[in-house]
Formats: sequence, structure tokens, C-alpha cells
Amino acid sequence: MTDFLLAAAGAILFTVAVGLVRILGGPGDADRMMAAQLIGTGGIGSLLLIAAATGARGVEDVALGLALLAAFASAAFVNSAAPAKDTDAVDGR
Amino acid sequence: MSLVDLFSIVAIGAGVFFFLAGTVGLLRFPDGLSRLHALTKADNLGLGLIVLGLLPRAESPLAAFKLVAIWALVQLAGATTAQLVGRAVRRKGTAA
Amino acid sequence: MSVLQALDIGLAFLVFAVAAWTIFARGGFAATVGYVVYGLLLSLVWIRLFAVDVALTEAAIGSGVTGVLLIGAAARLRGAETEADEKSLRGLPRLFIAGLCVLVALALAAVVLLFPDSGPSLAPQAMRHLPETGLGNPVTAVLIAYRAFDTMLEKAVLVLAVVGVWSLAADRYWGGAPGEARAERPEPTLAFLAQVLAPLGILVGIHIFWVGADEPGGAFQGGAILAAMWMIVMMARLTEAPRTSAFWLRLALVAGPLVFLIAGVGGAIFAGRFFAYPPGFAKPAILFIEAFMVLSIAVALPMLVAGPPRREPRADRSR
Amino acid sequence: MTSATLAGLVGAALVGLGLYGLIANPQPLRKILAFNVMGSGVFLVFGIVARKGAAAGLPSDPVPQAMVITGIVVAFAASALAVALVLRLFEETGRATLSPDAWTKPSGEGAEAE
Repeated sequence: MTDFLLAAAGAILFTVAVGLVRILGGPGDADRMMAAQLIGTGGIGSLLLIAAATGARGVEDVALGLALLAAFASAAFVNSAAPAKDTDAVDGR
Repeated sequence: MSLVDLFSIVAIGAGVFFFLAGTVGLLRFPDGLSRLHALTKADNLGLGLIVLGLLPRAESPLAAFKLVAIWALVQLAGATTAQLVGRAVRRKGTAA
Repeated sequence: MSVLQALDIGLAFLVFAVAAWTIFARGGFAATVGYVVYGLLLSLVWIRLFAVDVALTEAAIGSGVTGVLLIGAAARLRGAETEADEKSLRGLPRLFIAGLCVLVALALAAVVLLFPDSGPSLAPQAMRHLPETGLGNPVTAVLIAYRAFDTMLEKAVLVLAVVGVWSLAADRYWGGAPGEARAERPEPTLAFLAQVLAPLGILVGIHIFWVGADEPGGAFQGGAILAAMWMIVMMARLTEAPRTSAFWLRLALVAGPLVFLIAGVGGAIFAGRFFAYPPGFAKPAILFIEAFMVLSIAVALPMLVAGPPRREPRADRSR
Repeated sequence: MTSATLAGLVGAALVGLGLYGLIANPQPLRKILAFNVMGSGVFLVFGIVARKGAAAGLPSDPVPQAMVITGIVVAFAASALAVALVLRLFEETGRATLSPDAWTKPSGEGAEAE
């Protein structure tokens, strides 16, 4: 069972890594923020799996902290982006 | 193998599958908004199923509660990020 | 090779690859996002080293708060990049530097490989005296009891950093609030996030501080999470950053090191030695000090991220 | 190879990588990032000291752990100060570069680029 949990954690990390390769390179900054979001979720998932497999104590709190801060990078991104004049009126494409 | 283990394996396996599906979507979809759509699958279902699979293995009720709270928080973060990033994509038209 | 080893090797490669992306990426913004991802991966590595306290700190500060700081800076510096790009090193000097850096890395790697299998350790002493502190988490004991002086000075460093950031303000803004006054309406989604997240986050922050006495956690981690909650509320414009001349703000900033110092002097008077805690009274004293440290950290980190004052102090009075 | 040694080797590689970025990248913000990468590499090397010093029934020596925690907080404070300096430089002069040639032109204020 331990091996299964670890293998699942590894599989998630692997898929996340593949996704990172695709979107860390862009094309846009919004895509890069998706990379941060993806690794956030994948990281929490594999963190929980690794903790369950190795029996490290108190890891739920680490995951809880990560989950709390998961949206922070995006929030900072939106906050620092050029102020939008009419957010809802424009259709970018 | 006990029934609990089987349950964990099925749920976690399904969770990993959704992470995989989300990543494939990220790789294959042509524009920013649909990539965002793929990403949210990993957030919601992937992590949700993993938490579900880990629940019976939690050491204490508090730990189990924390697992659910983690999932709920990631839901919240995922939903807002999707909104915020999606709006940024639309605004800039970076969806090349 | 076991599954665990394979996982470790994969994680190691991933961390290295993302770090390399941070260094070599074209744009500053792309590199910064890479750094945020990197910080998150590092907390996974710390879990693998069974250093949960460090993982918690790395998750909260290394990834979360630093991410906000750097992404904000990268977004503002976006226009400044192109001209500086031209002056990057080329050719032989670049190769020379790369060679030297590889040499440094190899030397360090050799040191790592030559480490004795069971190095000298203060862990037995730390555990032996743990009951005297009344704590269950040896890391907290090291931070607040055994190496209290160190930790107090580190709090002083935080205060000094805030003073340093504030001192970068233009003269007319001195004492004003950081961040530009923005007229645009707040992003409703962000406001919703802040409204839901902040109460939960405050709960989690206090929880992490409180369990830090016995389990992984503590003042730094709890304070950093509280700081993050204040930051999200400010980012969503549910509240404005306070004037830097506000008395309560300055008091909260120095409260941590101040209470710590007073406790240290109190130890010199009542327990016979600087920073000694009276026997049987150690745990309440430690928790008392930690509570003020949490406050100071929760105030200092957002102020560091917010940057120097950028509004005239007078204009704020109208709010 | 144990996971601790592996983490230490990654730390060593990160120090080299960060050092290279610190020297070779011209932009100040990139230098700050590189410095942080280097710093976390040092922390990781320290982390394996903690893991190898595991004794008294602990999975990891608490003393290096506490020092790394202190280090992370101080590194953040230093980064924040550095970022504030870079942003101020940018605000004052409209560019963010440490290159000496950029300041030789008699363009007025902001000559104290450090």
C-alpha cells in the first residue's frame, strides 16, 4: 500500500511536470499563472500522499497552509496587472 | 488486502487519472480559456478523489477534517484563480 | 531501486529543472512564476527530509508571501527589461563564470558526500532538556528557549528591514500609507476570495501557532499565515494599508522583539541569567513571548511587501 | 544513496545555479531571484546536516531546522528590502539596471545606483 501511495504521488508529480513544461513557457502571463495553480494543486496532492506513505507528522498543516495560499500568486498577478477600464465589456478575441 | 485499502486504491487511482486528464488537456487545447477548463478538472476532481481515498487512513477525526478543509480551500482557490486568470486572458487576448 | 527512491530522484530533477528555469528564462515575469513554483516544490523536499517545521515555513513564506512580493515587482518592472537585456554577458567571460560556478557546486557536492553518517548533533541535549521547557516540539524549544537570543535578533532584523523599506519613501510621502491610491473598483472575485479566506486563514494561523508548542508549527509559520491574510484583504481593497506613522502599527511592529527583550532581562533578574526562564514557568512565558512575535510577524511581512509609503500622509485623513 | 544525500546534492547544484544567475544575469530582479535560489540551496545542505544528525529518537535534528527557519525569514526580509530598492531606482530613473555605463551620461539624479 505504501508503494502504491508513493507511486501515485510520483505519477501526479510527473504529470504536473509535463504540464509545467507546456505552460511555464507561455505564451501569455496568464498561462504562467495557470502553471502556478497546477503545481499548487498537484503539490498538495502529492504532499498528502507522501505524508500518508512515510508517516511524517503534522503534514496536514503544511498542506492546509499551501491550500490557503494557493490563490495568492494569481491574486498578486491580477492586482499588479494594468488596471482594466471595462473588464466586462471587452471580448478579447 | 482489506476493503479499505481497495477503496483507497480505487479513489486515488481515479484522482491520478484526473490529474493526467487535466494535463493532457493543458497540452492539447489550443487557447487559454480551454486550457483553464482542463486545469480546473485536476483541481476539483483530482485532488477531491485523492482526499477521498486518504480519508479512511487519517489518524484522527481532526486530521480527516483537515483533509476535507484542504480540499475545500483548494476548491475556493481554484474557482477564484479560474475567474481571475480567465478574465485576464480575455482582457489581453493572449489566447494565442 | 524502491519506489521511494525513484520518487526522490524525480523530485530532485524537478526541483533542479524549475530552478534552472528561474535562472535562464527569457522574461523576468516567467522567471518569477518559476520561482513561486520552485518554492512550493522545496516544501515537498523538506517533507522528505522530515523537517515539517521548515516545510511549513517554506510553504508560507518561501512560496506564498515571497510570491506576492516578487510577482508584484516583476509586473511593475516589465517595461524595464529590454534595455538591460542587451548588456548580458556573452562568450568567454560567461563560460568562465559558468565553469567557476560548476566548480563551486562540485566542491559542495563533495562535502555533502563526505559528511559522516552520524554527524555531531545537539539533538540529545535538546531532547533531554525539553521537559524543563514544558514544550513538546524541540524546534520551538530551540527557537524560543535554547537559542532565544538569536531569534530575538532575527525579529530585530525584520523591524530593521521594515525601517529600511520605509526610508526609501520620497520626503513628501514620509509617514503616509504604502501603495498608490487606486480609484478603480475592486475585482469582485478577489473581494469574495478575501472575504471567505481571511476568517478561515486567521483560524488556521492561530491554530498553527498554538499547536507549535507540541507539534510542527509555531510563531513564524502562524504569523506568516496571518500576514498573508492581511495581505489578501488589502489586495482585494477591502481595507487600505495603514499610514506608516500610525502609532498602533509601529507598536505592533516592535512588540515582538520588545516583549522578547523584556523577558530576557526579566530572566536575568528572576532566574539568574539573561534569557533564562524561571523553572516551572517556562511554557507560559514562551507562549506569551510567541504571541507577541506572531503579532509582529503578521504586521511586518505585509509592510515589507507593501513597500515604501507612496501617499501623502495628509491625504489619508479623509478616509 | 539516501534521500538526505540526494537533497544535499540538489542543494549543492542549486548553490552553483544561483551563483551563476547572480553573476551572469544583468537585471536586478533576476539577481534577487538567483540569490534566493542560492540561499535555498544552502538551506538544503543544512537540511541534510539536520537529517544526518537525527538522534534521540527524532527524525531530524531540531537545531539546524530552527536555524533554517530563521534563515528563511531573514532571506525574505532581505529580498523585500532589495525589491524595494530596485523599484525605487526604477521609479526615480525609469530604468532598473546596475550597469555602470547606464549612469555615466549626465542625466541628473540617481547616480548612487547601489
